[in-house]
Amino acid sequence: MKHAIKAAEAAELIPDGSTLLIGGFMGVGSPHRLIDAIVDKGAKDLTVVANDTAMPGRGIGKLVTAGCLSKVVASHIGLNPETQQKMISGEIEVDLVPQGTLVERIRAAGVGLGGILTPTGIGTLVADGKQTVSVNGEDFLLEEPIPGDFALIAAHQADYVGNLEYSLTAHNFNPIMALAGATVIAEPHTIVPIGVISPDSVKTPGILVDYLLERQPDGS
Amino acid sequence: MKHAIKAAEAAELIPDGSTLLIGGFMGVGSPHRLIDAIVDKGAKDLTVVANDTAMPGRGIGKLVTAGCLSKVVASHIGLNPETQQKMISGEIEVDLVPQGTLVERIRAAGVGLGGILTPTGIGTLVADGKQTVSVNGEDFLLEEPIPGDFALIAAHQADYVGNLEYSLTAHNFNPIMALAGATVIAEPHTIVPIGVISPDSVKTPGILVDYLLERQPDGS
Amino acid sequence: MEAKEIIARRVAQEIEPDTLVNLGIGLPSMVANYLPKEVHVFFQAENGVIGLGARPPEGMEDPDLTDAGGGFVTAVPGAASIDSAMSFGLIRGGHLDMTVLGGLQIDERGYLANWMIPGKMVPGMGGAMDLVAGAKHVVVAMVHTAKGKPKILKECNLPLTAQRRVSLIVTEMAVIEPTEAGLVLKETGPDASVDDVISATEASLIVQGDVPKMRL
Amino acid sequence: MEAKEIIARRVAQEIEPDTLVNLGIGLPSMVANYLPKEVHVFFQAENGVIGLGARPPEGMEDPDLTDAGGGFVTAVPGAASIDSAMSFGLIRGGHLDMTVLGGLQIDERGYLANWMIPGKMVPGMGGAMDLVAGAKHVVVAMVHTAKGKPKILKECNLPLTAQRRVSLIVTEMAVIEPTEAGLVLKETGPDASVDDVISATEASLIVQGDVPKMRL
Repeated sequence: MKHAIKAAEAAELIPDGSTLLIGGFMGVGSPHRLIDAIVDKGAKDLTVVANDTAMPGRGIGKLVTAGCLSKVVASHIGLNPETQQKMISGEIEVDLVPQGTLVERIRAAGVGLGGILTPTGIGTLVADGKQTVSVNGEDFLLEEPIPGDFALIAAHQADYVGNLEYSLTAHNFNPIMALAGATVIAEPHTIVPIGVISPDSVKTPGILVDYLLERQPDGS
Repeated sequence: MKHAIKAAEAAELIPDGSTLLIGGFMGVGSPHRLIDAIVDKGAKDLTVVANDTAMPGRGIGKLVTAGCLSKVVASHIGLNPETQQKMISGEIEVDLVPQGTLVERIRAAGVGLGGILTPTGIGTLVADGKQTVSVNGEDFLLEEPIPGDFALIAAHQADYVGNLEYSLTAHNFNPIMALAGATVIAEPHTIVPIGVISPDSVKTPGILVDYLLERQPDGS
Repeated sequence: MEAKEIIARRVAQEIEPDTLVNLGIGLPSMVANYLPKEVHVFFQAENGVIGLGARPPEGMEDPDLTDAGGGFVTAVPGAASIDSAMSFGLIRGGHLDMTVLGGLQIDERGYLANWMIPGKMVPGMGGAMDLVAGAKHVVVAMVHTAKGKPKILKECNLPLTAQRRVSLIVTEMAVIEPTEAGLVLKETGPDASVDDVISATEASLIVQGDVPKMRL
Repeated sequence: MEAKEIIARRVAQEIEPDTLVNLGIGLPSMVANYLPKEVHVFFQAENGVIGLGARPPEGMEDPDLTDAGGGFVTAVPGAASIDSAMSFGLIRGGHLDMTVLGGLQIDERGYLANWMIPGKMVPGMGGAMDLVAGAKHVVVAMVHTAKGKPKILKECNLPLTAQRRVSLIVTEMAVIEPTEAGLVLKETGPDASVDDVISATEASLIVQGDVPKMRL
């Protein structure tokens, strides 16, 4: 059984300088209340690993605007001009990773693999400085695991032991990141009693979840 | 929309000498009607990749007894003395692979990775003759992908486009093998109209499934 | 007909029934509009759905159901939700029959550059590198020139998206197939002659016999 | 008390509340019987469930719900079905708090051999190699000797399961903790003296001060 905590309490758990894996794709399936609480707290020097930085005023974009980040590892920042400006000014270091490589590197960290061997990026800038491994005459890039100090997960529904379900395109990076955070904080839209979620519907087993955010106080 | 075929028709699709990925764990979650049809057809010289060979008279054990197999790639054959006898007599070549390595090697084939880097097996017989790759000073075994000519999948429920759901411990290798067969044949317990399975409940998207076995003719 | 419509109509003809197809955002996403009704395909949105559908009725938008550009969409009957590992597992693993992407440049080998302009625009590659490396067929849908300058070049001077020959290039002026021997001009657009195409293209084109017009 | 009961009772004391625990088939599976009621843990069956429960009521067995030995089980409220990739992802990724396995031999470094006897018994490693390589705590539960011969040896002559020091060895005669310095005798069984343990063990044991008896 988990204790439900408030967003502000969750934000307090996260020291400045931490590496955060944050779910979401252009803000869809991002843990919005957690992000707001981190902005409110005035966090500094965070590294965020996420598919993208959304756009100004939305999701991870709020962390960019508030100056909480010193580094971003993402596949795409094109729809957030602020991230691009801060990259050019040197305020934020940006590491661009192909989307499929990014999710597998996070998965590798979560499932205890030493890295991944991918054809993606061979012969491109992405290969610079990386080990190439030959398997049966074909070359693959060795891409290293990306673990997080925290994984901030948005879910559709949780039960009291922290089992999680996701909805439609709000899955995206969430189920994978839940494997790879040393501490996993889940923000569900609703919380239901044990047994409401069938074992076959669980996408993230509760044993992976360390903290569960209370449901939206106004019930929305 | 898939056409439902009979088990005997499915068995005819499989040439002697093929490599089959077969779902199941001690017969639980194995495609039993497909296996029976392959035995009835008198298939020869098959390579079976599976967690285990169940026991005589059950699941993959029937293929062992019927002399259909020339090679087995599995994590465990301990509960099938016939497999052990045929291994010792040289009738069946047996390649033993740690269970977690086996499932990830199959996944690697299915998701286009060049292999996996795992700590499992380092310093044991499993490492013999294999490449070791060092990542940040830690050694990992490079284990190569295992694709199949066919994946034979048991599912709880399918819809008309081949989306699959699995039940409890009958998931096991099935959802992963469905990614890694050049041709995928699924044997569902029931078949339901499109829309009965919610998008969020689909574990194997129908686009991975090439053939769907008709439901058990007697409805059991 | 507008250039974009020509391109989208022509690319739509490449789509085989009962396949899985990924359409990039922007111009490529227009292709879905020109698919004949009798051709059933599943569209993949790499952000997490197989069976992407049109815009939802007003007031029925679901914030948890968008395309890769963030716009509201529907899911067709028989759709499946997938996480990013499954989405890119399908792409990298060769389960995606076709991807249609935009392009900044293509070179004579058929290699594509479409993810950054150094010092100017660094949006990131998103899913493009995986799509080009992994999809069975890679179709590039783009206007033939940019501000009058050729985009099909002897050699790309922008960073490559992948070291892989794309399957087909469709512009408003031409359909071009990259092959081992070079870029083969297969069709010309409604308003372009073979000579028009050659002069709007920096790369050498292989022209074999009479080049037919696109049938749109 | 029978040897197996002593071992199972003692191992049960090692289990921390609110953890994820994998019990091997055979002797290790008996551990669940001796867990205090107030200690809530989730048991993982590596074939695909988190929240393994006891035998089902007669007539309610589900052929799709078994333990790793193939026996009918139940799922407790809050259980989760997992496929083999997730199951071993949890194991290899360090999410499994404890595994309890049987052993054929253990050497002075704390390395375990438990998956084959060359030329005699080659059952395969199943999940054992991943479990020993990946679980946070690896507890070996085994009888102290086989046919009167020590199983805790200077060096294993059977093939190793992993090149990793196990966390604890529990037999009916002793609790032994492998450390950097060697095998430390922590407790003795109800019917064994320190000298009994030493003479039934080939490996050197480190004995520090008074060694307490197991409290069962």
